[in-house]
Amino acid sequence: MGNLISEAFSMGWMALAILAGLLVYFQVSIGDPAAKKRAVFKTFIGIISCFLLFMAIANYKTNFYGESRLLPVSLVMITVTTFIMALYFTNLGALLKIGGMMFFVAAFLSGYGNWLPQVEGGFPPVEEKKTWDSMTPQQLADEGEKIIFGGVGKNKEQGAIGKGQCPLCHAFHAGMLGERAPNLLGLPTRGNERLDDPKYSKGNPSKREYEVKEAFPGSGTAETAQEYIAESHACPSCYVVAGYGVKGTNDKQSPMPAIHKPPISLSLPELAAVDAWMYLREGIDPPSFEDLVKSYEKFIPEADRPKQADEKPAGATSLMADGSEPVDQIFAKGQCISCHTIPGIPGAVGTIGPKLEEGTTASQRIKDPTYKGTAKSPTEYIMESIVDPSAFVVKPFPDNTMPKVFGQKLSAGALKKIVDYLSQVKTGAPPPKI
Amino acid sequence: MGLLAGKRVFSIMALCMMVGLLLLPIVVALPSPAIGGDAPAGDAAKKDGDKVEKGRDVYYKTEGIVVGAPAPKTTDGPKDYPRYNFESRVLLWFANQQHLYYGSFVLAVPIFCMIIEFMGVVTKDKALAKRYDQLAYDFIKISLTAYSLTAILGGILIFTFLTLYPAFFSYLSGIFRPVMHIYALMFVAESGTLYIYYYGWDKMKEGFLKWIHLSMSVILNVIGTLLMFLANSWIGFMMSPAGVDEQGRYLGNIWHVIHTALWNPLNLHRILGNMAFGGGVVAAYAAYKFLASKTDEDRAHYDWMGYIAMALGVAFLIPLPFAGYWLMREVYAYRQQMGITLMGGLLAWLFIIQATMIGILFLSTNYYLWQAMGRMRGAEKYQRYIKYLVFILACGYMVFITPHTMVMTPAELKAMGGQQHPVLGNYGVMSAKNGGINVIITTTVLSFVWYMRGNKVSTVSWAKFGNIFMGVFFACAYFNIIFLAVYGYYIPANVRVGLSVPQVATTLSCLFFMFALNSVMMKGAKQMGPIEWGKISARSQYALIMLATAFTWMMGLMGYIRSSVRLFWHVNEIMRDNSPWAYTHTVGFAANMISANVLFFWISILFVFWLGSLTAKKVPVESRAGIPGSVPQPAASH
Amino acid sequence: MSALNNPVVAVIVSLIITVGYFVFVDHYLMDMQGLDFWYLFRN
Amino acid sequence: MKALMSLGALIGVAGLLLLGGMVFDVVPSTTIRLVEGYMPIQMLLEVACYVIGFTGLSYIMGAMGMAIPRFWQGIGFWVFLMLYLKFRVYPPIPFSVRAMYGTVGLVTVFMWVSANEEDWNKFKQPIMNVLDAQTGMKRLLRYAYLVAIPILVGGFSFNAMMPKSEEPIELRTVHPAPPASTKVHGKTYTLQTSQNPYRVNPEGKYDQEFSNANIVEQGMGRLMKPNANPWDDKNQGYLKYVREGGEIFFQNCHFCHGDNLNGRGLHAFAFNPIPANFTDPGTIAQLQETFIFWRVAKGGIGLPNEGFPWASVMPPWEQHLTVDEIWKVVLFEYWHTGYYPRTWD
Repeated sequence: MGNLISEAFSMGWMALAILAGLLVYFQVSIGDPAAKKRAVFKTFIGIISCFLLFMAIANYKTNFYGESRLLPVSLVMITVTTFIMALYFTNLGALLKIGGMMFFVAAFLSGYGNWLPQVEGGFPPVEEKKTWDSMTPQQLADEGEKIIFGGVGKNKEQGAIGKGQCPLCHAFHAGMLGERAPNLLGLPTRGNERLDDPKYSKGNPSKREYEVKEAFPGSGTAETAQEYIAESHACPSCYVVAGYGVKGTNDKQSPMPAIHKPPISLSLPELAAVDAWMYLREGIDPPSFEDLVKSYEKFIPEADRPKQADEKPAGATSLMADGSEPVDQIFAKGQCISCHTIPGIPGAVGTIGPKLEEGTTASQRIKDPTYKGTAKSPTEYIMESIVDPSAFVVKPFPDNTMPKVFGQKLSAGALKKIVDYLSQVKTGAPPPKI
Repeated sequence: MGLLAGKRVFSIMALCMMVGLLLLPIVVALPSPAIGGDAPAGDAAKKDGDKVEKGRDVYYKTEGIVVGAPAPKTTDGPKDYPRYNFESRVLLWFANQQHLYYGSFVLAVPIFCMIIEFMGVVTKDKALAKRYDQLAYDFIKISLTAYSLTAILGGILIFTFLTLYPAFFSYLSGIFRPVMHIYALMFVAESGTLYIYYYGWDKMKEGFLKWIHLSMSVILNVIGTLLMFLANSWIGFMMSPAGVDEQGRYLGNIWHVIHTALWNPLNLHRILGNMAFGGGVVAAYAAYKFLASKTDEDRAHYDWMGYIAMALGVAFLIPLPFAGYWLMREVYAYRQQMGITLMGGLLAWLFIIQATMIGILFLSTNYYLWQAMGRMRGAEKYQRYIKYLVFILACGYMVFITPHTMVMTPAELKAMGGQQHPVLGNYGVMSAKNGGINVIITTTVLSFVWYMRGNKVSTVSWAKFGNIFMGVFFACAYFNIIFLAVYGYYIPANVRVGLSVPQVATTLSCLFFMFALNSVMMKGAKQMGPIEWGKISARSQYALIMLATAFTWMMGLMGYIRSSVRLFWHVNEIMRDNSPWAYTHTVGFAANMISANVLFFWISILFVFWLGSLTAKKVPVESRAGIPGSVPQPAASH
Repeated sequence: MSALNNPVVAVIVSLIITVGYFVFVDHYLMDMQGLDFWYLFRN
Repeated sequence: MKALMSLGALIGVAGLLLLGGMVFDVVPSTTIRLVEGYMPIQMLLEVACYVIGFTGLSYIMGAMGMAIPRFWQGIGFWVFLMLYLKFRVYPPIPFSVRAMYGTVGLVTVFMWVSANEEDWNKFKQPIMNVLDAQTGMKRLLRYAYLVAIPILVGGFSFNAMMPKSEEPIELRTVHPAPPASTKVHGKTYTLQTSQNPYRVNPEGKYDQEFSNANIVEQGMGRLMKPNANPWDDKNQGYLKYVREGGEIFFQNCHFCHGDNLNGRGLHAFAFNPIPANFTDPGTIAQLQETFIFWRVAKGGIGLPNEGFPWASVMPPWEQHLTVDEIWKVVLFEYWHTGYYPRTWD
């Protein structure tokens, strides 16, 4: 209380002094005793209320941030003051009373707000910056899940896919379809079995019968399970699991692209994150981040390593291709080339799906008696085949092999380019220009 | 004749010019997105195909070419958050709130003017028409001073933004560049129209010119409403961004940026809120004049004015909870997390205050109506039953404000055996609260019906049946509301929400059918005595002031809630608030701040009223206005 | 018109109208949201 | 009219006598019981009865020429309301809510006595009489007030300012907003999209409609569809999981949460606050299943900031139970109480 009074004095001494001066002035100047008495009395009331006002302000000033529940008291003080003043200053009576009423309402509500429990919202969680090396294994694994599936906790969602595009071919859960590539469940433990496979020819890459012997000359073979995983990412054709090779190559060549190269271009830390998720989701502690990265450094030469993704804004789009690329890149980015043979497209020699010569075959298939789709023209048929692959399945290929996500993952422009191109590919004719 | 024709031509020209002014911003704006958005992108595409980056809209999920910079990642420090030795957020809060108060006041008052002027034009009673016209003129006079204050406060707000939150503001203005220019141009159009409207009042008094004048007010309001919509798009964007990609890069579609998930609910809620607020402020003005007036004539005039303003305000207050309900639903649909934070989480206590405020508003309205029955003879027959209405209101109110989480001492907690009270716990959930508020609103409707038939006795042949029918209808409505509220306890929570719709329908049926039926019954009714304007008690005027203050307070509160639900985001999930004030204040601090805002607003608006009374003194056209001796001197009193 | 001025008749008629009205409105609006009066008892 | 009012008076007298008798134990305090399940409406109806009773009483007293002054009527009613809230409702109403109701009561009494000019004057009359002090008695009274009121005010403010050693007030948000996702046993669960893997139909698919159909009566719970006995060993699917959840519940949870799941277990009253009562419609009935999963897994120490002061001894069960076990317990809790988990669409 004492410091409030002194604070009020220090703030309001000028106003108080003026009022006191007025008091003296009235005392001296007014002749009529009745008028003099009235004037002096009014000024006196004025001084008191002025002082109360400054006390209230002082209270606000000192307690603005405090927990003090006394704040409303100062408002009530103002209210009482105004009503008392209204009794004496009849000219301003209405204004004062209204002001007092408003003060009262505000004071009541303010007091009510202060009376209720006070909960302060905490500071926000620290913004995550991708400082890979300081992440806990769990955080690293979350990043990995984002890369594979596009988001934390999305690994069971049908069609969830991240920039790694892994679920296009690989299955991740028990019992799920994996015809184009091995199911990756149990990979961390399976790595060692693979190393023991004579076909892998551990330590002696030159004896391998695959199309590519080494990730790069002098890289050697994997020594640990983790290195096996790293090698598989960096050099898919260095070892092909039986039955998953490109058809017709007798499992000598893998349809999988090198993940560190375009179009997927995962950086080393990102690859490490993907691996961390693979370990952690099975309850196995992953190797340290440094070890993970080291395993990749063994198989990816310095020059081939993609630069950190942070340079260009990551995750700007969840699309594989937006249609601004030339058509061969669209085929590459959409991973069509892994499964299909497309005349005129470099690298498109896959045999998991039919050869795409839609200029000739599309119209035949529409006439096929088993065709149940809605397409009327070849272009419609091609579009339907991309967006809804199960509408018509070319014999003898199995159904449900081609992902059904391309309708969402390719922009309209990209789809159009694909359709345009494919409708010009005719059997026996030279491929159209890109 | 020639003079009149000339006037006519002139006035039509003025009207055309105003329409032109209204259209000007749109015409100017049309090419601007094209220039600002597509053209450079197209050029870039030609030059280098690889440089064109595409982004995905965070809300509409469409593709777009990136044309804006990403949202800046701010860091605490003088670069992004320059500041005084004080919380910048609080300063901004203050500037924003004051601007909003004045803004909504000057938007609402022309709408009242329009309605009242229209009523004046269509009323057959000459004296009444003149009174309406004078009232509308009084209103617009008040809003004229407030208008310039709004502009000044807007300027202060922009400067506050620029100086205290430069990074954020430059990002926002980068995205809304064309909108901000349209906004500025619209503001010019608005002031032009307002000045012609105000200064042309006397010139355009009669016949055809009056209609021109009236249509001018329509244009004025269209511009004003569009202005508000544009301003709403900014806060809508901050709460539920759209038209940008995940990093906040603008994708070239300005309509997406404006038309965010919460834009339309916000628009509706704000229009209704502004109207109710405007009604409250004018009613408070009338109350002040009433209390200050010395003659019976003045008292009668301001009594009447207060009544009209209150009726208009309450007419918009009644649908307001439903508009709020829509907004809440959209918030839940947009982000469930946001909805839970609002209703059940961090901000839940603020909603308890809000419930209290809504109750206060309806209670004061009812109280005013009961008091108003005192100025008409013949209303005594209803006054006896007021106590039952009080009781029903109080029951509804108590249920409505019962908190879900109760504050209690540990001893009480033990005695209760858990957080949930077996009786009151049931009042704390939505089902009961919906019942409570609908009972309150229905009772308000009942009070209104009583007021309207206070001094009249129906003379239609089916009067008896009509009375009984109304009684039965209200009884059934109460029963239906309470039944649905109780029924809600027996069905699962997610389905229960659906029950609020029939409850609301019941309340609205009461509102519309009973008002309609009542006015049919009261057509040509026998008058027991005249309404003695000015014979109302002083207490009623305090009820009006209460209404106005409470409404101002509630506006501040709801604005705070809406703003703080973003928690630590400048733009929700796009741009983080990295200033040291990224936490949410306590309820008490917010309440103090709102009180300070409210009091500042009222002190300043009283000053505006005083300025208005100064001009009234100078212009002796309608000498009834300025009352000598009652001119307040706020400068001396505060 | 005398029937209408009989309070008992008036009460009965208005009861029928209002109860019918509210039941109709409730039923319609609840039906829109997959609800009805018998939600509780239906299985 | 007179008959009606007499009836009202009768109700009023009877009600007052009964209430007084019950409070002072003259008649058994269970004469009129607040029946669980109907209490909220029952309480409102009771108060309504008293209002009717008082109206009738005041009318009859007026007719007999012993009218109670409006002033005392108003004050009397308010006092009655406060006493009613304090003594009639059991368990006692917390002081905060009584304060709110008291304030509302005061306001409404004011609205009632000042609703019209005549009433207001009647109400003011005693106050004015004392202030005017025409008689010697009144003058004496005025002096008494002059002394008493400042002393009272002083006493109140002293009482308010005096430092007291009270238990701090419990303020906690019982259901704080959950996080977006939670990590249990190294797996991340997004609360909005996760599903209980055991809430399945015979085909093994997640199906809430199916499991809801196994619960016949809401709120009262525990009534089963014919042939839906989870304790039957031969059960498969949903009911089997319910049984397994029950086993886990009775091995781990029922010590605190009680064998009726009403929060009154063996150890319950050693804690403050006592454990959550799942049969209450305000707990699991209005929460999502994933919310419960989160709370069970993380326990009291996992409460977010707004759950301050984190007054919960609930252990983080992820340290003792597997994820599957937690899901099964949650399943059991819903089945046993007869509630459905909340969904948002």
